[in-house]
Amino acid sequence: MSKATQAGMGGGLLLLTGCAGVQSIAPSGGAHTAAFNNLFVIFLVVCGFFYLLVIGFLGAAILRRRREGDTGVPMLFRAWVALVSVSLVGLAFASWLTDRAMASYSEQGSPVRVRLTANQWWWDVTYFGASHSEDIRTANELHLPVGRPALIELKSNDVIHSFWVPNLAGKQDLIPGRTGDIALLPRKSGVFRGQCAEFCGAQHAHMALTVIVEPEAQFRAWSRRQLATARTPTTAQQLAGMAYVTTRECATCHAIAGTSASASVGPDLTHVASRSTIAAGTLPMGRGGLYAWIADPQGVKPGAHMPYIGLEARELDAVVAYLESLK
Amino acid sequence: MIARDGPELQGAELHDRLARTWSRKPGLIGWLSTVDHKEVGRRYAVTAFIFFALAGVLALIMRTQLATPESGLISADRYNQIFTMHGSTMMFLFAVPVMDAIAIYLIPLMVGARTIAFPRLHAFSYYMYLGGGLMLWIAFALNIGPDIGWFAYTPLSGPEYDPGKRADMWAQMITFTEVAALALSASIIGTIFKLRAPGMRLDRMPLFAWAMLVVSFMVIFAMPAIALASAFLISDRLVGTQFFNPAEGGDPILWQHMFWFFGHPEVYIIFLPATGFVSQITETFSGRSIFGYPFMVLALVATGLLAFGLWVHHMFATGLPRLGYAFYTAASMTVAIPSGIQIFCWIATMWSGRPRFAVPMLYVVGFIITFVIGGLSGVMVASVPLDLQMHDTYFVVAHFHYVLIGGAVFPLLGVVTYWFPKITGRMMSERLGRWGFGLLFAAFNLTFMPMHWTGLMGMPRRVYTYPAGMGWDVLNLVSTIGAFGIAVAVILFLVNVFTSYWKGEPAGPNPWGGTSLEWATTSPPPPYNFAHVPVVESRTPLWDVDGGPLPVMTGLQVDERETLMTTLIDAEPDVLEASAEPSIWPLVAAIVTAILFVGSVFTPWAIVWGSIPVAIALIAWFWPKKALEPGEEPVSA
Amino acid sequence: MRWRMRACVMAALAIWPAMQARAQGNGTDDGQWVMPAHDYASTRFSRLDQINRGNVGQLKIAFTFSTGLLKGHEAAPLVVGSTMYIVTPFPNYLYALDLNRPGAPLKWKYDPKPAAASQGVACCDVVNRGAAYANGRIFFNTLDDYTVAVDAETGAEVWRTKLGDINLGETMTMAPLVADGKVLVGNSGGEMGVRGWLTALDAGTGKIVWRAWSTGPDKDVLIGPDFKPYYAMDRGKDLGVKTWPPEAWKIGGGNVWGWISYDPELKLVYYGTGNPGPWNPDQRPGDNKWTAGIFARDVTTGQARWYYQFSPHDLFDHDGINEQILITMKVNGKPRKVLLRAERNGYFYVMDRVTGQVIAADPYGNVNASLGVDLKTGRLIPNPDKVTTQGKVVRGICPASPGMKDWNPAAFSPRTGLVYIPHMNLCMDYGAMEANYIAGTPYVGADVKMYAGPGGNRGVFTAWDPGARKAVWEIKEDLPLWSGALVTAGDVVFYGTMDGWFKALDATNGKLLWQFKAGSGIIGQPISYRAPDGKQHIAVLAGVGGWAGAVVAGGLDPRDPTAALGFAGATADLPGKTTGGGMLYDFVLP
Amino acid sequence: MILGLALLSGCDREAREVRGKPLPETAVAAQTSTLFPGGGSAGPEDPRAEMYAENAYHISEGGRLYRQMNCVGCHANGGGGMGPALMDDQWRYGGRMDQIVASIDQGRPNGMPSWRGKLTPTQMWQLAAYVRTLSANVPKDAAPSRNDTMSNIYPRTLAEPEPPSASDPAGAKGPAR
Amino acid sequence: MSAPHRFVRDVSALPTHAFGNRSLTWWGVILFMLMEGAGFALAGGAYFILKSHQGDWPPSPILPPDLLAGTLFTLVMLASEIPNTIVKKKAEAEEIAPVRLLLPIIAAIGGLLLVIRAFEFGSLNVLWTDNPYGSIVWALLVLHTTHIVTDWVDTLVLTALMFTRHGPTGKRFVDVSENSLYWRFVWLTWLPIYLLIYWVPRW
Repeated sequence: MSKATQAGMGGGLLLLTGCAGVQSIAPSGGAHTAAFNNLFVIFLVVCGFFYLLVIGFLGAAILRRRREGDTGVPMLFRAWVALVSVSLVGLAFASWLTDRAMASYSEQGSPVRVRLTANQWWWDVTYFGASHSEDIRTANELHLPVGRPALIELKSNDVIHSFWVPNLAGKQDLIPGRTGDIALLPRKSGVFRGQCAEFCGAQHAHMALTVIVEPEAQFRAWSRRQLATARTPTTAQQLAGMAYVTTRECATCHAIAGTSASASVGPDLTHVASRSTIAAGTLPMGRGGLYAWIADPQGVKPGAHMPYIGLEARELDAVVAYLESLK
Repeated sequence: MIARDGPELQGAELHDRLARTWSRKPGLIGWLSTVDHKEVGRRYAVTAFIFFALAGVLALIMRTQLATPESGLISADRYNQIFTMHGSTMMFLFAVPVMDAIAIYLIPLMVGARTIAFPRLHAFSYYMYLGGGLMLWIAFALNIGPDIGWFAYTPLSGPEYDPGKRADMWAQMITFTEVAALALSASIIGTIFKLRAPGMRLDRMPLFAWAMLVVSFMVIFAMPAIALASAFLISDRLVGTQFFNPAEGGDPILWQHMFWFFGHPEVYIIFLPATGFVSQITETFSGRSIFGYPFMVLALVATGLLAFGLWVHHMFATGLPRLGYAFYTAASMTVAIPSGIQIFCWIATMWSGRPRFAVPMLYVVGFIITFVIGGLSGVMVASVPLDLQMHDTYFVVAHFHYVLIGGAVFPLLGVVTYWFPKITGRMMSERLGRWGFGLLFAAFNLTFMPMHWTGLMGMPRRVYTYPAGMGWDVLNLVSTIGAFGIAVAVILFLVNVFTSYWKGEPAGPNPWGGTSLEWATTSPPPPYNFAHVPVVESRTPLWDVDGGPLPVMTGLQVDERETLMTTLIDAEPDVLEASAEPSIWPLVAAIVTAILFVGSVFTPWAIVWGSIPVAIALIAWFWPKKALEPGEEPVSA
Repeated sequence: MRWRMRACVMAALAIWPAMQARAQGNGTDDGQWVMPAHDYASTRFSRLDQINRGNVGQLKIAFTFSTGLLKGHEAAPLVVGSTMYIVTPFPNYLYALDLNRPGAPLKWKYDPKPAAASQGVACCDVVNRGAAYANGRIFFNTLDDYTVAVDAETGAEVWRTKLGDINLGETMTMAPLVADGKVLVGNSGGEMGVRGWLTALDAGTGKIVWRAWSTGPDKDVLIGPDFKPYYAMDRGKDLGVKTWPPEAWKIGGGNVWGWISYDPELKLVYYGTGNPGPWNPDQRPGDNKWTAGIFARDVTTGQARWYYQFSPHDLFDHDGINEQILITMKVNGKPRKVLLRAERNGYFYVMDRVTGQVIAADPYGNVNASLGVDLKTGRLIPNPDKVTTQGKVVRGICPASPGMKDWNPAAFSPRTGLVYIPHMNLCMDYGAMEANYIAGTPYVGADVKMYAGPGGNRGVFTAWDPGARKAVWEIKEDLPLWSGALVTAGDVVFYGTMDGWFKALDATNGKLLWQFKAGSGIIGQPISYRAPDGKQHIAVLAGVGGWAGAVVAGGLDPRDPTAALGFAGATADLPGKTTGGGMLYDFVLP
Repeated sequence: MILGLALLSGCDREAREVRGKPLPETAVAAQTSTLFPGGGSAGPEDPRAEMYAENAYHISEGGRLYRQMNCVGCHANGGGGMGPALMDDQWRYGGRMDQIVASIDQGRPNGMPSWRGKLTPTQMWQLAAYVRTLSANVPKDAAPSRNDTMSNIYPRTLAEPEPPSASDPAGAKGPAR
Repeated sequence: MSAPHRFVRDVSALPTHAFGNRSLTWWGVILFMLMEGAGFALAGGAYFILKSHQGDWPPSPILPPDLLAGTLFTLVMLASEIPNTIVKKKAEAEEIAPVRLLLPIIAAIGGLLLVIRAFEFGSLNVLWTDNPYGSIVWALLVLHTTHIVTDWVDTLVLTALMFTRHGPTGKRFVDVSENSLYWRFVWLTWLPIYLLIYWVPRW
């Protein structure tokens, strides 16, 4: 497939998708989607051709005036069967070649290793460092360097989920009791969005994953920041917030590195404010989002495991102020 | 002296005596006791269409919720129940039963039989089906509707993640419909194999009968898979078995294997009868026998066989070995070949015939235009790399609605229009029918065509809402508008059905000039179907006689329910067997079985104690009531 | 079979006189029992020989004493001069009995009044493993994290030092060791995400002299320039941090709740560290230093000298806290200072206690959890079929979580050269799941079901020949063995069973010579002493409990096999065989 | 009709009130003693109890919390450990829903921690509802048959235990290896 | 009324019952056997899928089922084919006396088999709640037991019927013949299940 067709294809789909496209098969952000797009075009052309043939034949049959019985039709029939069979063999072969090519992408360059554990309804993310003491734990957000493959280990803590970042690659299920894997090879910087693609219960719709593909240097800087323990609060309000978060209900589920909160039921909050969304893509990160989420999680995401706590206004202010400072 | 039909006994007297023999008893009990396949078939069809309408209303609710992003119309919990109910109802309570309904009504007529094989069994089947559907919908009304998807993947549907009885209601509905479908497939196979009119060799059978034969065998091999799987699921949930507990070494993927071993053939169980409809309509309205009959039969059989080799293509994202994937890709694509053959043969029939474009034929054209799109997008999702992107997105939603609505509902509506005069004795309105078709065709494409793009643009299935600004808003709104268009079209169709039922133009025995045997009897047919057993000499019996006298056989008893059984391949007259009388016991058996099934959702002891009344009912069902029944002539030992 | 076994015994007997046991510390046996292990070398060998194979059958009760408590009595009584001291499980009473008077009446009772809430964070019954005596004082730990010094004569409290916090799940159950003027104590709480430590207190004042953590940076662990582990796997900077995920070492266990031995010549203390927390191994990838291993430390400064990890990245809760018996024995013809350890992971280790080299590591029971110990690298070879992981039940792991042998100490007789090991034959199913750290609550993350191993007997009493590296004889016991062992110069071995039988065996061949049925199951440590009247006595505390007996002591419901962290499954029949009730039994020849 | 009746009985069981119940979430003041000098009784149960007690969703949430909040670490799957057994019929501080909630909320002196300020009242009620299923105090159809964890029953067959060597000194034998 | 007729043949002389594939009952039985056979085959497939997830089969410490009851059951079941074959032959020869003699015997054997089956459940050494091994083994055995029970009840009813005036009639002889056919299916399906339950765990 020539570069031109590829560009045309991408452009075409881009047109269709309009301005959006952070969670779409186009624009392609990685090697897998590029290969996918090529294959998709092949299928589209072949299938389109056959569709035109059928419709043409049907139209001719309807509009035909003179009827002369079966003459010539048996010949046509044999040709049709042969054409269909040959095309299918061709398509199957193209599909197989693409699949093989995709499987080889993980071997290009030194990979980033990540473990993604799905929970109802959020993503637990662990980056494996040189040693385990350099592992990074975060949630609902993947940072990936451009041009390096990412080998992602997939696990589930409860039901079956499916990992899908359409701009980067196809799906892979996360199945309890099994460890799956998927390789990504991002080729372009950008912010993409992924979403759980296997029905996983009440809040299946609110289980998104932000993927930030960035240059190597930025990725390293991000990794360094993530490895640090949480910022110490500076204002009295933040201190009060920290006191609440690390000793009260919050600490029974969440961890903040550098404090006594070390629970692992909920997302790690050490650098929560550095992430772009709250509650797996349900709300944008920010003061408003934090207020909305903490004040009434069941209103925002009914059925989520984050409970309604009933903080007093003063406590809520303090907790939000503290969490906002966890960049 | 035993009275038999023949030259001495024909005409009105024969009609009266046969009608007396074959009619059901009067009154409510008689109504409930009927074993007439036409009555049961009608009830089956009406019930199925009611479920179709209900599930359609659910679809409208879903589309309304999805019309705008972050809509708060219905809660996540309710939405999940609704999409599960929509899928389960459409698949289990509408698509399969409605095809069966039409089959049990028409297959005995098409093969020239007086009745269906195992008449009490098929009455039982209807009551089981009704019970299952009622249970599911009553549960839904009581907020115990299943919320696990029509596929009910474990462990989401298991005891830990789906509290209460919601999943059990789904799984037990499966048991009901599975019993119903299996019973019907036995009746249909029995009818096709043993009750064909003399001379109707297998290679002279109408293609719809062939389709139902293949489908019935598919049911026999596919349904046990889902029955077993749902039994495993219920026992996991009720008595703590460990089939699907990954921690103990159970396997959630086992569920998927068993489900799709049934689920993929299920698609063809719905689609193949529709191809039978298309063949019947195309033949009649093209005025020539179907082109490539042997290839059509081979295509049906091949599809039936291949359907069992494809289930893994629903599971590409689970991470099974890659080599296996290549095999399933190839197998999935292979199934396009028989479909291609069928499409070709239908168009070739039109090509070389003289097609009349009455409403049924319009639906056939609509079927070809839309189904081929669904088939070709099916070829796309058979490819592993493509499927991994498209799987569980709206692209797939678009794909299978093109296959199921384009490929099955269009032919179904066409065939209802086609056989409506046979069933009611009145024609449907051609004008309303054309409007209905046009609107349905447009609205259908308006609804589902955009979903191809919503899917490619990354919208997953089964989400109760989606964020704004993803580029999905407009497309979703268009789909919703289209969905209401479909609703209007369906309403139009129903209006047509009702007005025509009361006021339609009376139809003769053969208003369309069809050639198969159902057109040889009156419209609607008498309880005994045929006064004399017709004899068949070619694939097109009615066209052969061209309005002249139909060759028939004589000598069946008129005061007993006697049927002629013929040999398997050549349909040579062989045995005269008695057919069962009407009986209330199939209903009683169905009620006690339903109590057993519903009870076993709550306690395993229901199976033990419930089996006693079931046994009693079954014994009563089979116990001879008369002093001596037909076929019980003493044997001199 | 039989004659071959006898031949082995003969051979062992012929060779072993060459081997010397050094009962360090107390030098000659003065008939007292001043520390639970009898001596710094932890031999639990009494040189008294009045009671011997010939007359042990005539043992009679001398006196009894009820502690009034229903929990597990794991402690060894102490005998100093003419007084016997008994420390009980929570509420940790210290009783002094006057041996001069007939019936040994109560002299005084000391009640440390520990916080009742501490019972809620003691993982496996509220036990106490004993007190230690030095310089006129009795030292012991309370469940709520105090180390107490009591005047041995009057029962007056001399000092008490708070060392931990029950709100973090910390408790103290081990018996202190007094060496070099310091009281060495450690904490418990490996099931609560407690970071382990060993602390040296000044015996005179109770002030903390040094504290060596079991995880964390080198300065916390007291690792300095003197630290020279024998194996490469234990070398490196800040391994106590680097072999853990970030922050996990802070809640990583490695508690020191078992036994400490002391070599006065080398001035080294030896002790093991407990399991890493949580049990679910997936939450702590890495080797998890310095848990489940053994430290040798300079007693004066606390600086580590060497370390060896028995179970790197422990998968089964195989704590490394068992006792180490210090002897000198010939290895390849040369006498070497060694330590013997019947380790929880199922291997009997013979280690050079100067360098930390593993000389031998042989399974002394049915082991399939690992495939052996690589003597080159020192590393335990894991069995890939039995690697526990989150979300999966791994079945048939032998030995089970309590190990081949738990805390209950073995005894060594220099006369026979055999180590007498009371241990278990349990296997388990292990289902790891995510553990959630909430301070002061359990941090386990595993469902466990234990059951009898091959053969169906849950307990075994093995006489192990460390030189020949094999068992000489063994006794199968129906119930798991949870009591300590005692061996005397009369060549009699004593131990108790959980259904209350106190048994005396011939040390050379395991023949049962005498037994006595106590009122409750025995999980204590028998001792032998010379009473003021010159007669040799044997004493033991009965009172079932502990982890193994929790099903009785805690009134648990044995219908749930995962109760008591899975031990209830293996001892479900125990409530039908014994009841709780602490009672001291003291035996003497008539 | 029978169908309908069977199902109707299940309405309360099936409701999924994700926010808990709209009653004010005040502290529970259940009495836990059964001794009332001169007679008396523990008074009516807190009205919230019935909203949680036999509701499948709350029981299920309680089951999740029972593991996640480490109740399972002390009380095992009902058999107990550091804490008392919950599957037996013995309740030290009362087995009524509100009494269980009070125990969770206030803690108990012999080691039960107080969860006030650590768990929300709704969570405590859900936990209490689950705890009552352990002792089979709840109709079976509301409680899950099992969790997706290790099966909580005995391995059915073990090697037949040999008679204890107490009566069989000859049980001593040489090394098996 | 429909089109006029042309009478081509009279069938009044045809028999009113027939055996084998000429009978509709035979087809009914065959179709049910196909359905149930498919169910058994799928259960067998599930057995092997579950087996592939366990290291040991049965998973330790569970012991394989005790052989006695199952093997006895198998032997009795195989032996029952002797009267079964005879009764099928006699029914097809339409002799009432031997049928009346043998059917009670076959029914008694069925009852005996159910008694043995009860012991089989006890000898499995595992409960359905233990693990997937226990679940699938129980499922197979329960599944097969339902077939024994239904065929046994069927045989009882048929036996009773044979002693009424409905007995010595053609239709009833067909029923007896098909009942025998179904019994063959029941024991034929048992043989692979017997292997799965009792012998595969011993490999």
